[in-house]
Amino acid sequence: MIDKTYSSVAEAVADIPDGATVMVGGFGASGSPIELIHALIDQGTSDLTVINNNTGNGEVGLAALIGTGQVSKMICSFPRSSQSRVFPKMYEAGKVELELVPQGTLAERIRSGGAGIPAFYTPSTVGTILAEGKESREFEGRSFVMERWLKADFALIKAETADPLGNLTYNKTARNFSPLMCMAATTTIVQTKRLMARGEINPELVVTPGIFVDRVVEVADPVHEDTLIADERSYP
Amino acid sequence: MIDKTYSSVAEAVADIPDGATVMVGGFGASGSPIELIHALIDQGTSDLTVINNNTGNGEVGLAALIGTGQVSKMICSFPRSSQSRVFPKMYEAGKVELELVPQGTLAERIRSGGAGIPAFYTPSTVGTILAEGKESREFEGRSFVMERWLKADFALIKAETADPLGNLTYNKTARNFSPLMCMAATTTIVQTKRLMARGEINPELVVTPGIFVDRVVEVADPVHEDTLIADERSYP
Amino acid sequence: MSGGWNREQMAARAAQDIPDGSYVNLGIGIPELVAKFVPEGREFIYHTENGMLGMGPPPTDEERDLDLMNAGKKYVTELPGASYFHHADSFSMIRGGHIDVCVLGTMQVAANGDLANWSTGAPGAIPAVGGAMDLVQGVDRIYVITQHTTKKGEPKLVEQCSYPLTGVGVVSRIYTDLAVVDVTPDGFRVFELAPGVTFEEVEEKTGAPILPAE
Amino acid sequence: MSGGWNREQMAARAAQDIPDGSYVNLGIGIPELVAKFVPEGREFIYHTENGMLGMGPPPTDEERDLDLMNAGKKYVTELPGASYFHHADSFSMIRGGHIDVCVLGTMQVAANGDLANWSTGAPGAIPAVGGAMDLVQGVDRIYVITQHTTKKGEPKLVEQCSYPLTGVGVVSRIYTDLAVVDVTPDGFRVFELAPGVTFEEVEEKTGAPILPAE
Repeated sequence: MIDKTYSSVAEAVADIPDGATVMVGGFGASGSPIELIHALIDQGTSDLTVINNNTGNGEVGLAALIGTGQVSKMICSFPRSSQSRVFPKMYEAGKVELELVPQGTLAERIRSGGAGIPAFYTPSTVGTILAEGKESREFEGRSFVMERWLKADFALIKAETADPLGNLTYNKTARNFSPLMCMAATTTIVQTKRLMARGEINPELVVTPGIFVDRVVEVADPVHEDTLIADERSYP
Repeated sequence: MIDKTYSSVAEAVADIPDGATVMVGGFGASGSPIELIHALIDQGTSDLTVINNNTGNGEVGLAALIGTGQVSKMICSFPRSSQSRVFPKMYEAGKVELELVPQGTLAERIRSGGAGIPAFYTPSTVGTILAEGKESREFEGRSFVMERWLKADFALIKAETADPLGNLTYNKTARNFSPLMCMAATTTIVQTKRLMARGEINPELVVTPGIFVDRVVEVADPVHEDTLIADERSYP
Repeated sequence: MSGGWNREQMAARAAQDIPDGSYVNLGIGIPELVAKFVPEGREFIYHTENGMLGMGPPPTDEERDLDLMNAGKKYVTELPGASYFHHADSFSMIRGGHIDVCVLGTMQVAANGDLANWSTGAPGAIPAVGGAMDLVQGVDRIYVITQHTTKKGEPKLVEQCSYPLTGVGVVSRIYTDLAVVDVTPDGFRVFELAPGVTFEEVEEKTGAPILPAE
Repeated sequence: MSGGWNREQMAARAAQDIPDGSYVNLGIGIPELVAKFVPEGREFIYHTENGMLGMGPPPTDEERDLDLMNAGKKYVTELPGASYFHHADSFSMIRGGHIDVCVLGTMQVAANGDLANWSTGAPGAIPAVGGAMDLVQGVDRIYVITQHTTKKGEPKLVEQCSYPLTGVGVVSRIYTDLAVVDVTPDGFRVFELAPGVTFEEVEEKTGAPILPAE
């Protein structure tokens, strides 16, 4: 019987090597896999390229991972949030590189990586400095920019429910980029609030089919970034 | 209060004009909106371009629409099913044109139409006669073919449940192309087995958000193509 | 200043122009206030980029779900008939032309509809674009709500944007504290003046030629 | 003919080469039989192009749901842990390289792995391609199950396909009634002979040079 469960977050992230590209689910605090990120901090791998819409908040989760110096490059759409203090410091010190991608293009590039589509055309950024150096082309009298797929070695994902086959559901807007990142990573690692038995998740309700998931670890009572920040916590 | 419900299938398809491009949901018999198709036969519009994976079966539904001569062009991946007799006859008589598109490319072209992506690259058809006349291009040392988006004036869709906002769920593999066609048509017309009150469909279970749907008509006890064929029925 | 609209009045005025049944995306800041002023007898459905249709007002403490946020990372609620979806579907709604109206704030708007609302272009500043470039290209009706001038009194409606562009020729209509201004093939044209505001005052505070209401 | 495998034995032999835990897509015809011969201790999860993972065997009359079909339009069942999705997601699984093994029937296979299984190219015939061209490009391991020759005795393993191609250089391994044949950089090579079959017999019935097992 196929069983993708792992017994701990530490075990689930143990083989992420230096220099890996890692997609991290979540939009701001919602859907951020804090326990997996903290396990990656403990594990200590370095020179990571991280793909996330933002750059973390406070001094926990993704912000903490950037703060330890483990991240050499961020690919994101909005690195400047009100509670984002770590990334600006590291960026200004020249310790982390930034690739800025409009949010819709970021989502579509990730989906394309998962869907085997090496490039597509989008109207976003046409006529702006973010289109500089990119191929553009007219279709039906309108200009579009060509964008390339985006893939990763690993994805760190937070789910609401999961089963041993890796079928996933999410909670509300915690879904965001996660289903796309599951598709685009070679190895997708999921922390789930509830581990269900095989067959317990309604097949019509599955958002991410298990084919896109490699490892599942139950984190029954996950911390939430906003709560940690309100408590002025930092990691490690 | 927004209310997209219509009282009859006849009313729902009344304004489809001659020469329209119409996407029809379903894969073979599963998910085929038979009542909407029959309403289109009654309505009598002609010179239609129809997009569906197949070309219908027996002498009901899509096959019947082709049989009346209302369809001048089919865009599909598999026009030759064991019970498809009408299309071959009309095709051999030169009464209907065929654009053959591989199934995955057909799905992705329709999604692209709905997602505002005018073109994308796919490895499918590379080196085959179906790639002839198409632009090809290398990415990372591999060849890909450029494919264009596909849109329609109308989509005819069968849902399991719908609410007055047009939120939809489907039953099992009756889902197939329907969510994509809802996105890609200017006017999406849905027949639903059950019309639910607003708020009755679990927001996590919605497969097609109402933004992609324009008209909803309840057909509580829909006929099924396979049953009609077993009964040797024809339409009209 | 004697006449003019305050922030809430600007938002209320913009809400007047949104048709019943519209799917609406509201930017952060004054645009968010539009949701407070839905005209009697109309219903708008709010889209948030991070994957939801049918977004409701901020929650009470009891209602709050830490996973339920809007694109501005503020807690929101779920209205009956809501739906959730992932980011690629969310931006398919935007890029594919399914959102009817988007209301945005801005730094500058040019007479040809160019919008600059994402970066001052200051050297060393950390750029952040979010979904703005997707929204302006994908949504047909881009409405902008903004003060007519900066705090320093510099015009925000200009002949050509000096800040980096968000999109070229994308703005339809502008709601300022002084007037409703259309972007037309002939450049800016006043559609309506705020109470107590004269065309001359608007003209003086606009950094490009502007035509009076027809 | 004294030796060789029948249809079921060919399918069973192919099943032996599919690793535990694989996501598998089975074509129509003999490939469908593979599901009957899953080796002890292994589990395969079946994908059907029309939007399902976790497809089970044909239903009883009571179990039958008219909406639940496979890509061959036959009624199937749902196993615990199944999931449903639309066609774009289904072909993302295929095109994106997520399906581990695909087993297909064929009309011809060439020594370089070219596959021809969708059209005879006969003038006037109605072409029908389905998902075959997506599968052969998207799935790494394309296994083919086929009789070694046509009913007329013509070789199906050939130097160059005479029928229109489904894909170029896509086939990994071929299971015929006579042998398991690999497509290698040196062309066809027997991996294993069916019981009672000699290499000479295989060589004679193959329309291209073929190497003996190593």
